[in-house]
Amino acid sequence: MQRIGVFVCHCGSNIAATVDVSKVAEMALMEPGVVHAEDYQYMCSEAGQAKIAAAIQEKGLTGIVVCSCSPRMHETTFRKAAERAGLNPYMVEIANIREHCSWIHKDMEEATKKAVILMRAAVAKVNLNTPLQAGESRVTKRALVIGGGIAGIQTALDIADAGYEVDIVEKTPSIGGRMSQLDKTFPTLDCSACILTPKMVEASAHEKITIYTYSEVEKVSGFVGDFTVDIRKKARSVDMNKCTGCGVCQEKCPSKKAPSEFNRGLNTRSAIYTPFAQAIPNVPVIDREACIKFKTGKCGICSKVCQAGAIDYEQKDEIITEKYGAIVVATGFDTINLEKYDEYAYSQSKDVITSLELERVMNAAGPTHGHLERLSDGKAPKEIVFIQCVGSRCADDRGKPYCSKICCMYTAKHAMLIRDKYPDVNVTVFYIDVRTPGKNFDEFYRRAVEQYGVNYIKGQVGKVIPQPDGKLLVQGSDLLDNRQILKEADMVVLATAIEPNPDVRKIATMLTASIDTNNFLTEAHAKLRPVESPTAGIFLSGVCQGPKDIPETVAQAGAAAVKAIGLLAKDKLMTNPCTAQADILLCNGCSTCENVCPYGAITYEDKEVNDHGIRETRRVAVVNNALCQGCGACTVACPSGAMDLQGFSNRQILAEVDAICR
Amino acid sequence: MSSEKKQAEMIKEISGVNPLKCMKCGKCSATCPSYNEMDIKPHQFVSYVINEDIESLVDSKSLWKCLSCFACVERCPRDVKPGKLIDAARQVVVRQRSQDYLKADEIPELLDPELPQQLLVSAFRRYRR
Amino acid sequence: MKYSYYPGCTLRTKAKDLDAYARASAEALGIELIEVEDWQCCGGVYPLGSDEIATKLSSVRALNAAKEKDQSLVTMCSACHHVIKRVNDDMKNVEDIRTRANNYMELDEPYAGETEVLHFLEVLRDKVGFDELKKKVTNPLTGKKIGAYYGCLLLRPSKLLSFDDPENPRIIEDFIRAIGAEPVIYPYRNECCGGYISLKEKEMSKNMCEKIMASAEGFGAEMLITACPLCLYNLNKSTGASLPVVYFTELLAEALGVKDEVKKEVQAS
Amino acid sequence: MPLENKEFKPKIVAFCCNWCSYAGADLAGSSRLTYPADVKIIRVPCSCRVNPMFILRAFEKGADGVIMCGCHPGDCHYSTGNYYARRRMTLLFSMLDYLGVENGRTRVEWVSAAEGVKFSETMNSFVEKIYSLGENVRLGDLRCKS
Repeated sequence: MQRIGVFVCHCGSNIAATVDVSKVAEMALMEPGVVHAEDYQYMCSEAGQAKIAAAIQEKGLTGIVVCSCSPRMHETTFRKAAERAGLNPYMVEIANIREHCSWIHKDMEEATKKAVILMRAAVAKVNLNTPLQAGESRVTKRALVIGGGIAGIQTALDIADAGYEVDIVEKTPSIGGRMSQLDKTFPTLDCSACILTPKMVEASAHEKITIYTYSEVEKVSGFVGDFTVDIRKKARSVDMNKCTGCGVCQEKCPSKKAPSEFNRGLNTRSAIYTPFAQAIPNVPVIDREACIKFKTGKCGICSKVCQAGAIDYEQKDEIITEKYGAIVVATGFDTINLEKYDEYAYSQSKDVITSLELERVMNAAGPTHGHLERLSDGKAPKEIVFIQCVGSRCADDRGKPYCSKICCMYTAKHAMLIRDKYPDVNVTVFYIDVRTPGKNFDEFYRRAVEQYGVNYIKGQVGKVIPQPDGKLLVQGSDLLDNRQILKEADMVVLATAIEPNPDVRKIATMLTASIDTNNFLTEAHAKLRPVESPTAGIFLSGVCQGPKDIPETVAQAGAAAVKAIGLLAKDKLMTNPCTAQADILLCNGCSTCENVCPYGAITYEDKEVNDHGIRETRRVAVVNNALCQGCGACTVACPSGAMDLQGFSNRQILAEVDAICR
Repeated sequence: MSSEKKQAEMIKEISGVNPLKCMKCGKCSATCPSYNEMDIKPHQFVSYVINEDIESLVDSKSLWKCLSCFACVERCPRDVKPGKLIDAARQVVVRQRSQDYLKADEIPELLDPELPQQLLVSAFRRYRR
Repeated sequence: MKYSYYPGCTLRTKAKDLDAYARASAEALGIELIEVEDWQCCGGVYPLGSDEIATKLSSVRALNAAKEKDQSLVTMCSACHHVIKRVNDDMKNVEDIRTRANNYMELDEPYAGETEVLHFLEVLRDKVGFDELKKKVTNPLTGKKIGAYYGCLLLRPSKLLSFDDPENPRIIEDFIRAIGAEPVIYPYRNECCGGYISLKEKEMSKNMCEKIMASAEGFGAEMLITACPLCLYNLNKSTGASLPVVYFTELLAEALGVKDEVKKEVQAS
Repeated sequence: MPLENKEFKPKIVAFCCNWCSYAGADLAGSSRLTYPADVKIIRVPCSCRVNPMFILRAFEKGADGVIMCGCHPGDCHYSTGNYYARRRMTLLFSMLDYLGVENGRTRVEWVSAAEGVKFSETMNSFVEKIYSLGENVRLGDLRCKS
């Protein structure tokens, strides 16, 4: 028989305001095995933990139940406290009477009744707990960063500077990401390339960093400290070792009609290309869909003009397999498709563009060489209208429910830059709210209004109406004046909502990292563990976790690096002892468990068994504790009931069911 | 419950609209083709229901200027559907006060030989009980 | 192809031509439109109130009649289409309305939105196919620049009507291409003509229609086509730019070479 | 023996996987999204840990409804566990229905760690359903009733 102590936490008033905690403690004493029960204001505090330790020692407790917040919050805390007092940490169970009880119920009697039942279930379970010993696993001292934008580059640099090997896998032919597409950055108006390019060069030159561009993660297996990853290096059709980056092939390539991804399709590029002049690596790729040689077999001009002999039409995709201790996701974002927002006439007029497209228009390396002009006729615009919140803050399924966070600031930036360079151009911004929390952000926005005379109108636009003469009629609200406005414009710029890179879903599935309804990766704790995924060993950097501007992204990238370094610095990791165990007397050797195990943790061995005095050799299941992650799939699949899961055994769960239904 | 509160509840129930979802972006008013004819503008309509100022609403000429063209319903980013609220207010008027906006004896002079039946039927539905 | 057909009251009176051209064209295309027996007026506008039941029953009757014949229900007039399609959606998805409407109806088997509601344009697009239609055109309207006027009722609310993109539709443009003419895309094609407001507020409707006409003319349209008798009426009242406005079925009949005989019939009646 | 005068308070057991739906329930809690106290949650590592035996036992002991929540298909922390769970539950629920435990009393729902709202809405609608079905009289071990 266990000797169980029950500790009921008030959590200040978080629990005690709705649950009669002393009543819960009192009722606990009536449960089988319970020899001690008390309540205290903050069980997780040092004094609270001391009470637990004292009770363990004085009353000789063999198991404890803490009625408190979610085990996801403080299970580890209480396990450690128990361990310090000499109790096996796995003899601790938590009854979640905060998140699952006091916070969601209002009636004290009802909440107290429920808390008592949750306590009973935990006591029933702990009565059947057995001491468990955590094993150890090794840590591969190498990190993988998925995505080579500013987030990925920063994370990789920080990890590499701490002395660990890092690989960056980037899908496109160059690192640099969205930031490389930007012209200037807020709130200081630095040139984006001027601050990004040095970092790109540093990353490529760093002896600890290996960059795989034009590559994608194909398969991930293993677990924290010991991931095995397959990376597909897509065929570049150019030998990276031979290419000198002279650029002659791109100049001579006769196929120049492919839309330029880097310039958001506003102009075209050659079939053999580097996305932009400062690309790293400065080695082009052949877009086989656009290449005449690949389409018709004739051409081969690039091969003829390449003095280094680097063109290789026969190159094939290559799969490399590498081991990593930690993985950082930095997959970034894209703007949403505006198909469903054609009231803004994006698909009806070339002069309606997204803000990211405007970045390219404003950039010296962009389609208009940095001249502000209408894409339809090349004329200089006199009136420009910006529309905010296009697809952001939408409750319907057309857009996104969240605020994209960066639009208010980049629109102020665009407005300011335009007014600065072209003082005769009028700029109007239709906004719903101007949101500028951040250091020097509101000051920046106010400068756009006060110093640059940007006309901000509070109200959304209902429709953009292309006129026969090529102008755009903007029909919007002015809520402060309470009137409907019709404004003629030469260009309309849409602050288009951002969304996580669509590939992130596939990657999250491979990593078994959870993802929210907007496809942002979920953090382990919204406040206290913001750069970690709930899946151990997976870290989050940049917009893949939620909308962010550059300074926030860089800060988070550094934080993710620190978490990864913290993991890589360890030589051994404690493994989860809640693994499956086969009862070899019951096992009939059917292999069902082996087939459902996602980790290949179950093998079959011939073992000698003593079945009621009959000694014989049988083929039975054996679980490799280092590989087993404790999901329990095998326990239910096993037809003979030989498999059970430590810490979540059949008997324990049935005891909980019984306690709840009592 | 005050009668205005009751009427506000009724408008919410008939329309099936939760006016609290409104974020006051003004896209409905930016969209509305009858905007200039309305005394209470579409986005204000939502606030009036929230504030239970129903007297002003039922006296508003906006009720009879709304075309039920559903442009605001289509474009509202918050799924508030001001057009449905306006129709519900219209229903409250024609049902409860038996104050039809279209009187039977004024109809003959409104007719012309080209006028399609559809027009008369539609106007009857929107303006009368 | 056999369909139940709901003409609606205006097609029996002021818009006989919309109906007659449709029937003749359907015949030429091998589509059998079988008029629903004893159909009643749909009411012209969809009753928005969640507690409106009686006003929806005429639509339910037509829908159920089509269901009993195991046919899709084809509509011609935008307003009828709007009303019947939305009532059908209510019957399928709104439990309260379904229960109460069925209580009134006392059918052998309750109606729960089983019937597919198709506007004739959808039949042309999805069942006949515009490519097929093109092949059957004997008298292509080459060189004609035609603006499609959609109005509100076919497009919105797009989630329920699921007819086309509500802001940048293309079904009528594709139809215009199929009959050999050239579509003119202009931004006011999905703006309201004023609808029933023209009964009492003639000026309002006139202003709106003038905007529509001016926009269409500005982009080079020579005529407008519509599927709605009320839109046609309102647009014809516009006094500014005055492009001819005709029903889409008239041009369809013309392209299929069956217009003249129908015209005589309509004029004779 | 019908308990006509006693107010019906259903017993509802919810099995929640540790990684998604238990976290979703935590989020519902920290967001103060209420649902009836009749629901009691049992934490399991994965929905695939839920043995049909647990559910049968719950009904035997007098539960009026059992709901199982897991990660969305494709998002399972253990890659494939929820697929196994889904298949098992489909079979089990149709058998239970055959035995007279109506389909409304059993449910599988996918709730992610970020879906506190969905968790609360799911529990509210499930409890409402159980109230409408009333007390579960099938499969209960009569010895458990007094």
